[in-house]
Amino acid sequence: MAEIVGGYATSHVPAIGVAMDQGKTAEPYWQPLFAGYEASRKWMAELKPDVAIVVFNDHANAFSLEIIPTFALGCAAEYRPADEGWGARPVPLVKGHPDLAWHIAQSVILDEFDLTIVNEMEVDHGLTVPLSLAFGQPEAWPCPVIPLAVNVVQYPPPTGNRCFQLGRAIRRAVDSFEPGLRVAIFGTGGMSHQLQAERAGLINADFDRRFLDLLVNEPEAAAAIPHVEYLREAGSEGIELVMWLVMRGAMNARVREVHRHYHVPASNTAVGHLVLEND
Amino acid sequence: MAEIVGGYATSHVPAIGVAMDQGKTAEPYWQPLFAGYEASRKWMAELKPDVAIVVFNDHANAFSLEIIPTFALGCAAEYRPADEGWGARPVPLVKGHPDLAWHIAQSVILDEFDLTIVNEMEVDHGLTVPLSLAFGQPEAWPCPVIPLAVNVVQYPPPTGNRCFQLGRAIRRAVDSFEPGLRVAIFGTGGMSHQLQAERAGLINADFDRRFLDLLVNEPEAAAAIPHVEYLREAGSEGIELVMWLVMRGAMNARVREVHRHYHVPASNTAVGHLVLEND
Amino acid sequence: MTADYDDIPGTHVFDAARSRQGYHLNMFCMSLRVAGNREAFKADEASYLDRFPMSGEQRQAVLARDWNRMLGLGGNVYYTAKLAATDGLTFQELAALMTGMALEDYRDMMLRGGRPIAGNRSKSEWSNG
Amino acid sequence: MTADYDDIPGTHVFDAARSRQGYHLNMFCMSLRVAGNREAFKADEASYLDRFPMSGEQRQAVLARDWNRMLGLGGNVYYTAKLAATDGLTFQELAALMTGMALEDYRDMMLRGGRPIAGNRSKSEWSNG
Ligand SMILES: [Fe+3]
Ligand SMILES: [Fe+3]
Repeated sequence: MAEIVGGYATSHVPAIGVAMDQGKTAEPYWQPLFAGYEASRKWMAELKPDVAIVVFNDHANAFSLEIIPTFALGCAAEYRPADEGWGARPVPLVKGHPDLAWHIAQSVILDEFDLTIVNEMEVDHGLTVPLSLAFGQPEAWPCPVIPLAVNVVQYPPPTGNRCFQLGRAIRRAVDSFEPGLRVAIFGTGGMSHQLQAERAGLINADFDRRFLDLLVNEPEAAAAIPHVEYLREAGSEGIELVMWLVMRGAMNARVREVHRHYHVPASNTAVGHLVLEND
Repeated sequence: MAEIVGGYATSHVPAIGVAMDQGKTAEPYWQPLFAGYEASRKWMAELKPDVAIVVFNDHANAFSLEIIPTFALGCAAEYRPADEGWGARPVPLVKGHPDLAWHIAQSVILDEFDLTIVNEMEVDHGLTVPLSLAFGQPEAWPCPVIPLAVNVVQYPPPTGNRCFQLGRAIRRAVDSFEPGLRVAIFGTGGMSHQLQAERAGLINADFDRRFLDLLVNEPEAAAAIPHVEYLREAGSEGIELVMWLVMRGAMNARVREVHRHYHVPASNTAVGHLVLEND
Repeated sequence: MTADYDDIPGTHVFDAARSRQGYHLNMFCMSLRVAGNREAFKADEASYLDRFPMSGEQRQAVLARDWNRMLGLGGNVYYTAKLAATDGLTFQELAALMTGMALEDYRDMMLRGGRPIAGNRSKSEWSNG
Repeated sequence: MTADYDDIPGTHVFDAARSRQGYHLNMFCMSLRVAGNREAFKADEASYLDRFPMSGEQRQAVLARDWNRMLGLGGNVYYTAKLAATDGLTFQELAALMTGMALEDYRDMMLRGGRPIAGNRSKSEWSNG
């Protein structure tokens, strides 16, 4: 069987990508944020996964209101970074892993998850910022990527529990794939933030810290958080945190917390970061 | 609450649409087929539903291999008949019912079905042939339509059980909609047929008759039929029958069989037809 | 219809009603992902907007860059951000504009830990404040 | 990898492997949904096919209208039917061609109830037949 060798959760704030692309990571505003990613970048360099499954959301780039998939799994050979209105990020092309992606697609559909299979997709900051944080600024990404895009823009997103259960189904799929492949899984987005209207700028560090604790040690309790609690307590865009539950579902019931980082702010957002290993 | 007032299942063979469009329904080849739809057209005219939910599959027209949704629910105001290569059918524009469609979308997603919401979609013979059979050839369709497109082209389609459970979730959604709306639900596709390769022309009347009996009286048993049994016994395209299970799931556990018709052949296909009322 | 999230102040949850209302407004914004379209829009905003059957109010809100009004008329911030990008605004500048704060004050608030949750959970807290 | 459906004779289940192999072949066929593309293809098949990075074998199968070979190379019949439509074939004519039967014989078989399931369930039945 293939193996899930690590779980990596991080916010995917676009300004983090801009800071890296423009060489500003040592500036006083950014230094404390990036300092919290040094240990995990080393961890990832030692882990050397063969493939990364990246759970993220598209922010009106690959998908518009014409078609809104709840869960879209990328089965393509490659994905171009998207122009989100400011021009595309100067990061490498993202290579896919069609063998494992199609295996997961077939497995989770027969496991009664109603996946959308995607063979043409541009990937936005939701996917590329976590790659930059995890792998730095290489000429080419060190491993292929399987993108899993979750709708969190059009209400309602999938429930936290559904995301957690999809993670468990992905785990079963990986476990049944041919031996030898070492797989990392990323949950991205959050933590508390609101980008819109008069309440923009909301941050709730107490909610975020409790979420980090629950995610590690009581994932079923984290999965039971209703949408309205995310919206009210973590801001209208904080609901992205449901995507961390897909990652958590793919890990063992018990995990080791290898690394944690929490920093406010990055632009409008509270940045959280967790590295997990199976216990 | 809104109410499901009837279930209507039928094959959606494109040649049936051509025969109607070209005025050939009285020809000896076609007459016995269309004779079996007279009683149900009268039933439908008396039923006068306010809206029809039509479960169908797209045949590489609205969707290609670029994006393959397992379940795509149309929430748009209208849908144009598709040009499938022979030119578009000369049938009326299909009007949608965004109020109920969005209500269903929200309800079933929170009910943990991973729907794709679609706001731009052309509809092919899979949807328009059943409308022609049920409503004849009016200037305008007598009621708005909510299309639910199920992937049955790319293996694997959703399991029969998943389709049945989605039907039950749609029922809960309709039951929780504002009062007074009378809803018909269509399951389409099948029955046994194979359109491809050396085994094309396969028909299995015994399988089809058993499926009709099970669907009416033992729907859980029908929902348990595995994909390989459809493929082997009903032909590679006979797997479309899983879509009838969505319709059946939206009806009561016990139903009355109001009408049944079975005829071989329509072009390459065994034609089956059922009309059900809640008991 | 009321929803459990209606009580959250200063927030437009992008639900079915808003998505339907804002469809063409958002699809206009989406078109600005293409560099050529951004140029065409900047060259002649009014005639570019003619391509999209949005309401007069929506059109007015776009031309006036009334960011909160766009959200009130069914806009979603990930879409309207593409209009902001076309104008050369960063996401933080856009956020500050929507709060009515000066950019420097908004930035300072974020550096001090952001807008606190206390007092910002429900509309009743805002009407008293 | 083997699958439970591999034993079904005269049948290509359109699974992941076939979908990946046939991607550009099928996307070529898909392009024929547009009337203008059908015209362009008919005017110059070879140069139209240059737009799609399919394999030489796939290209040859298209030019030769070798319908079963297209399926064997990852084509799906709902896609290849659009090429048949461009040629003016009905779906029944296409089906007959794939069985190797004369159209009249195929049509007669269908009128007599179709190809029977007995003897057509597994490859072993065909190799003995
Ligand atoms: Fe995000
Ligand atoms: Fe069909």
